[in-house]
Amino acid sequence: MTSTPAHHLAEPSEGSVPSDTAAAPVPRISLRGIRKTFGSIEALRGVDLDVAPGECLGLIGDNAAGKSTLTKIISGTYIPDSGTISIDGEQVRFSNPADARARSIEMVFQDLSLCDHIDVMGNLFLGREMTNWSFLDSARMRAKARDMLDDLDIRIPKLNAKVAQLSGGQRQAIAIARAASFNPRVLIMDEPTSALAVAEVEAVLRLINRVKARGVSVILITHRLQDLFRVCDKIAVMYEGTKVAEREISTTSLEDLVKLIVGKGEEI
Amino acid sequence: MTSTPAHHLAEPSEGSVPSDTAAAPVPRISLRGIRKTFGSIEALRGVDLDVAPGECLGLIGDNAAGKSTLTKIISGTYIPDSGTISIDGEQVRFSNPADARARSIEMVFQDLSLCDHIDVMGNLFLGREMTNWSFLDSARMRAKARDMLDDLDIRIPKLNAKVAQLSGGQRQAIAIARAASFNPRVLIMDEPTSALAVAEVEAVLRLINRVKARGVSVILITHRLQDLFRVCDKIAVMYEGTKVAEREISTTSLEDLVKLIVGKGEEI
Amino acid sequence: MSAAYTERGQGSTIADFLSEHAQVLSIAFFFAVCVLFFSLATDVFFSVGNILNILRQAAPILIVAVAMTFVIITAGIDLSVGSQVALINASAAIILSFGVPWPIVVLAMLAFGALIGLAQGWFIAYQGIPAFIVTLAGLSILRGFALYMTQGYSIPINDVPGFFALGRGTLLGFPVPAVIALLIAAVAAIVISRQMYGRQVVAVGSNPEAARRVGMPSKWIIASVYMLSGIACAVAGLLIAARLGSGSSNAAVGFELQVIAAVVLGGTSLFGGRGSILGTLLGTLTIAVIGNGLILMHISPFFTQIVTGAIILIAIWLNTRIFTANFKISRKT
Amino acid sequence: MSAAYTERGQGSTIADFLSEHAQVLSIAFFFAVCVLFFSLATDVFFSVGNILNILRQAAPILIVAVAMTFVIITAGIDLSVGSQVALINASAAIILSFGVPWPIVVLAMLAFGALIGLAQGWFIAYQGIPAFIVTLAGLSILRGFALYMTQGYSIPINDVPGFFALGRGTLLGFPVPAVIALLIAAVAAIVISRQMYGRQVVAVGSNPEAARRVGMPSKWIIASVYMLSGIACAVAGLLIAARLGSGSSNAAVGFELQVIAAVVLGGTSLFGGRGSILGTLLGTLTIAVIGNGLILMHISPFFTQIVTGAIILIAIWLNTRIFTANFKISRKT
Amino acid sequence: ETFALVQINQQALFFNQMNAGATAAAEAAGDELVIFNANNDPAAQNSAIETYIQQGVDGIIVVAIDTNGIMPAVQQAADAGIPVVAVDAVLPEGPQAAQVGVNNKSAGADMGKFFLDYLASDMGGTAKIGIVGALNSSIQNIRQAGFVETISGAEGVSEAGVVDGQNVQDLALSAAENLITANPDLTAIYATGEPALLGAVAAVESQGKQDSIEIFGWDLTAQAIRGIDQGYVAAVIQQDPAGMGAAAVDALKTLSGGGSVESTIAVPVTIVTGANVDDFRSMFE
Ligand SMILES: Nc1ncnc2c1ncn2[C@@H]1O[C@H](COP(=O)(O)OP(=O)(O)OP(=O)(O)O)[C@@H](O)[C@H]1O
Ligand SMILES: Nc1ncnc2c1ncn2[C@@H]1O[C@H](COP(=O)(O)OP(=O)(O)OP(=O)(O)O)[C@@H](O)[C@H]1O
Ligand SMILES: [Mg+2]
Ligand SMILES: [Mg+2]
Repeated sequence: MTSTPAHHLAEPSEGSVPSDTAAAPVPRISLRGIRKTFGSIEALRGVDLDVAPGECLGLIGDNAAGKSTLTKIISGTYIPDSGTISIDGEQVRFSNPADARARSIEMVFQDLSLCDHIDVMGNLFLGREMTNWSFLDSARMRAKARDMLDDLDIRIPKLNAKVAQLSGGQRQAIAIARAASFNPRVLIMDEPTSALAVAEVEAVLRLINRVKARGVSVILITHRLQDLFRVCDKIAVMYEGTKVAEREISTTSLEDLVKLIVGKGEEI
Repeated sequence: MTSTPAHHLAEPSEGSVPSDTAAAPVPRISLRGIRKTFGSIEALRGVDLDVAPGECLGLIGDNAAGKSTLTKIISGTYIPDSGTISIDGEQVRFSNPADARARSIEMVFQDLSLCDHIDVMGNLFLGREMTNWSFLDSARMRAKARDMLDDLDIRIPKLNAKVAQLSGGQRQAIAIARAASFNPRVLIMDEPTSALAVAEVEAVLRLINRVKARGVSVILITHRLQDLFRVCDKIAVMYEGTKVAEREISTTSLEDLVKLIVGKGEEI
Repeated sequence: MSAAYTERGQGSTIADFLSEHAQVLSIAFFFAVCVLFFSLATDVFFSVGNILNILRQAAPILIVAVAMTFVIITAGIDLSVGSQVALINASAAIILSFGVPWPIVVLAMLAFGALIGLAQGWFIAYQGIPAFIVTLAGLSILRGFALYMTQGYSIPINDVPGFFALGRGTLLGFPVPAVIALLIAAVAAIVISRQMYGRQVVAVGSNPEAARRVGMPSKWIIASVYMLSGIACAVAGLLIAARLGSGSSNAAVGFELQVIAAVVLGGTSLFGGRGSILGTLLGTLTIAVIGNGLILMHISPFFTQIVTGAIILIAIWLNTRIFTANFKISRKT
Repeated sequence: MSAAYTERGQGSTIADFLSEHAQVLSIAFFFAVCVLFFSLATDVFFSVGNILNILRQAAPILIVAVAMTFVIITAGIDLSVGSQVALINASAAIILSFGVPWPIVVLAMLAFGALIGLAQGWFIAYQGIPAFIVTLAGLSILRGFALYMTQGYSIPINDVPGFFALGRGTLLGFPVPAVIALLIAAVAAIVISRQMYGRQVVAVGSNPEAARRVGMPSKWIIASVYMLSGIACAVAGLLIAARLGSGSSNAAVGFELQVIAAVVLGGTSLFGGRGSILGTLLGTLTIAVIGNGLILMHISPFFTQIVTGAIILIAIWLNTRIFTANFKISRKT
Repeated sequence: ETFALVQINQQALFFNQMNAGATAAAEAAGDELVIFNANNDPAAQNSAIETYIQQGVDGIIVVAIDTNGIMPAVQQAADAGIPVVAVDAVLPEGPQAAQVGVNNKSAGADMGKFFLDYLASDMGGTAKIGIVGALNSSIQNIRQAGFVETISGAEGVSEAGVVDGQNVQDLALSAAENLITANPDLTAIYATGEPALLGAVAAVESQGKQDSIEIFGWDLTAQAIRGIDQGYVAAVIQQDPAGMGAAAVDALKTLSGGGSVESTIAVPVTIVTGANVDDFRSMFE
């Protein structure tokens, strides 16, 4: 696995699957040779990945395969030990999440990353506060917050409740609304629907299709494989810190994916 | 909703569904009129519930319906404002989780409740440490810990890793292993499979069927409705703090359940 | 169906209010009880002169406690405040004794305080050394400098009426230090609850990693609260110098515990994320009122420490019990 | 397929070890540097007499710091240790002066210390009042009692050689206080890492709600660490009384900060869940060695505070940098 | 030769002047004087003495915090053949070679007598007096006791009680202010030490009570001199700390030369009033 310079790379159609649908010349996000070690654990052992604008990539794999670690690197939360990240063909270095956010990369974290002592509205606008002469503009934020939550079909009666007191699904919905609402160009969602009830899951899938249509690149990590077929264009499978397969959604099936995940995929 | 004394109650077949399969005379767990209010939020507005020995009850409902609150009351984590709990026909009062644990009620919490500063093995045996003259018996615990994890098909290479560093699925597996391994009589699982990959979910479902066969009563909260049909005998649906329906698994379908959850169930 | 699909009612919001503000309410109640008790027990207590006295005496603690509230909300601590006050106090007196005009000295000291705070903040935020260690070292180093500069002398400040007015003057009948302190507290209360910066401070204290992930400049925010603390110490040091008419390395010994006590009594959590300036104000005044009231009541000085500690402990204890009982009652409704 | 299904290799566990024990390693390194420096700078430092001296002098701090490690691991704090030591110190002297046999006095004082600690623990664990407030009140109340009992004078202890041996005697050439302290530290290290009780303490500090949910007696565990702290203070108070041959309300002034500093320097986190007795031992000895070394080097007393603080700050800072660099290197392998 | 001085703290001028006097005396004799500051911690004083014994200094001067508690260390020094001279705080019977200093009890009593005389001559025979003390300092407690024993019961004197300044000047200031507010008819204050006196002076100024309150106290400072000039500080006991330090060094020098010294070396105090303040002014310029 070599770290090719990322400038003006055509969609690299590695693997046996021809990448006919995504013919965009410059991927929105392009990773090459990403490695990350925590102490004695090699969380990532050289991962390449490309996501085109308006494309939804499903990232799947067994537990502890390294999915969260990989997406955290894209969002600037971790700094890779080696490897390169390119945005729209331009190589970048994120030294912290603010850098990634400056390039409109938003992420829903698996652990949600909410501030328990701040209310629902404050968490929705965390890091994006609307201000008026440096004063928080609560009125404007409140109006927008309602819209953000209604998009997700979630019932949160009080916008001034502290998020610590909310149910698991309500908390997750807040994290999703926060990431999706500020016109991201790349939206990364790490198991965003794990705690959501049926209707809310539908709302999230609708939301993904909506942002895709606007040209946003989406990376979706999920263990609900059936959802992938509703929104994804491409699936990448991870196994023990490496990417072992990449599939166009049209050429694969749920059974194939299951086999790929558990490591019986070499025959496929 | 009245708080009927729970002694020697036959399975209360309220609602329109005849309870023919579970004809056990004394339910393992029987709740009557459970209410719980947090500040201005009525989390539970009078809930009745019965679970027979060896039965698996699926508890479903929209986000914030009160599922977690209800199960936390059964496990002694919250004390209900009113209502009664009976175990094997005997009315009990849990003033803290230790009381519930003394009656072999174990729970997998939605937030997992792990101690981040303690290693995998320590978390597996938290509150159940094996000791030798008050010294922790690491050798014995290590041997057993491996068994516990293998049951769940989860890959956790180092038993002495701190759980803070593990992936979401690994953490969840630890919480499940902990609750399931010490011969519970009632096993409550609050969305136990939300972060697990496909194979691991299968393992958990197998585990549930195994403990059921041993006569353990299981309460399973999940948003993955298809799983319910694999393990449950009975489904209870919650809506805004009340139980709105109870169904035998044999007489219902996935579509019915979805309708019941979102509140279009009154017609069914 | 046995149960209909009904929505939850909108419960009483009083219960929410009570539980959210339990700690501030608790200290407010306790403060009121103290005031009432001392007003009845001694006739001087509620006199205008005495009240103004209390306000003037409490001003330096209040100012630093307000800044400390910010520090503690970020889950930090500043143990060096007493030493900072002493150093500023001594430096101001020395520079004034060279005949430098007092407004310049005031500005210079504010800048000096900011610098000291920023230096400590740099070690804490950018170098990741625990605040406890950095400010404990600061406590020792800064007091040492104050000692060295004064050589143990108390440096008199002579004939700078404008400067003295800072500590002893009145403004519309109010002692100037009290006016300054209340003004600072009011501004801080607005900043913490209504301003962007306040939100950032709370976010960093509540979940530093989440704050970082949403792109907040979390390191700078952490460093900045120590800078605020340094500035507050400078103000307090100047007020003490103006009031005593001298500068000394003996100033503000044990100040850090008094300040932190005021903040914690006011309901700010040492684990970060939760705090209230109003609580800090009440906490400070409560301690000041108890100290003053016990002297007015001619309690033997051998007992004051015992009584002060016991009052605080018992009162907080009763308060928790009363407020917990309240919750139970309101829950049943 | 482009990539095969290979398992991760088993990485080097040295990196894990380093990052897990970074703080203890850091203070150990720093301690070694201090010892080396003072050995070279002064010839007396590394003499047997001086080393034994340091051990004897550090014993009371070490004993209380060990108990404080438990307290801090539960995310608590005990600010009243200095006052507890003073109260025990004064009480012991007074009771001894009545002619009560010293072994009885020792037992009585241990029980008294346990009782004081338990009382504070009760307010903290069972009444839910923040440890900071309870022990701050304790600091004031207990010192007040000591002051009242002694009326500000020091109480001499006369002719109780058995008792004096506790503070001044030697055992196989080792000072008795040092033997006691090291024994306590060793037992504590085993308890915290190998025993049920230690596991419970860590669990309560790491996630109190989780500990409660798995059925641990979390309230009792919290109360018990304050009891341990009370007992440790009793031991320290007795050792100090035996060493000084007197009891005084001035004993152990500022002790709480010294003790907490030793614990925090040793890498125990004030936020609970993480701590090490070995670290505490090294932290205590480091502070003692610096104090002793600076005296031997005849540093002007005006500079000792500055130098002590600066050494600690700079050393911890360099250490963090060195160890962080190490991690980076080992990560790249 | 090397002598060690184990000091209480350095936050009072008194101790620093003592250090200066001792250092000057040692320099004059060609000896080295090392100083240890215990920061009010009695155990630290013992530790320092033990350390100096290890190092084998030629003599130790100690200003004890805990007069009984210091004795084991003094004994150890004596056993090691190192002479010990106590300054200021009076040690109990023991192996120390000499006691240098002021008799605080009798000086307090002298101040009491001065107060009674002043009462008759300048205050019209009646006074209400409050005390700003430092209860954590046994020396100051002795000064307080000597004074109170002399004045209590005297005709025309009513006592307003004691407040505790804890030997910290801003605490003393607050305590003194509260004393004044609590007793609007207060006419005199006795301050038992330097921080207490500074606090009392500042309190009288900030409360504008220069006309109605007279201050009596210990240890001159520039502020106290200004108070004397302005008339509301009636009298201050001025010790000669530099003289004490020098006397202690001289005693050690003699002892280490094989000579012998008096077991009690008295250093006189002066009651400074408006009449003789000019003699002391130069020290505080
Ligand atoms: N901060 C960290 N410190 C140490 N090890 C870590 C850290 N973060 C992740 N790891 C390790 O890296 C590996 C990959 O973790 P990661 O969270 O990326 O898995 P994942 O694919 O997201 O799994 P899941 O589906 O369970 O969420 C795991 O073995 C985990 O223990
Ligand atoms: N400790 C608490 N304090 C205040 N409100 C709470 C608390 N716990 C739960 N609630 C409220 O009670 C309601 C029910 O919460 P609960 O966690 O039981 O929902 P749930 O059915 O488990 O939802 P989910 O599927 O999202 O996990 C929510 O509105 C929540 O805000
Ligand atoms: Mg993950
Ligand atoms: Mg839930």
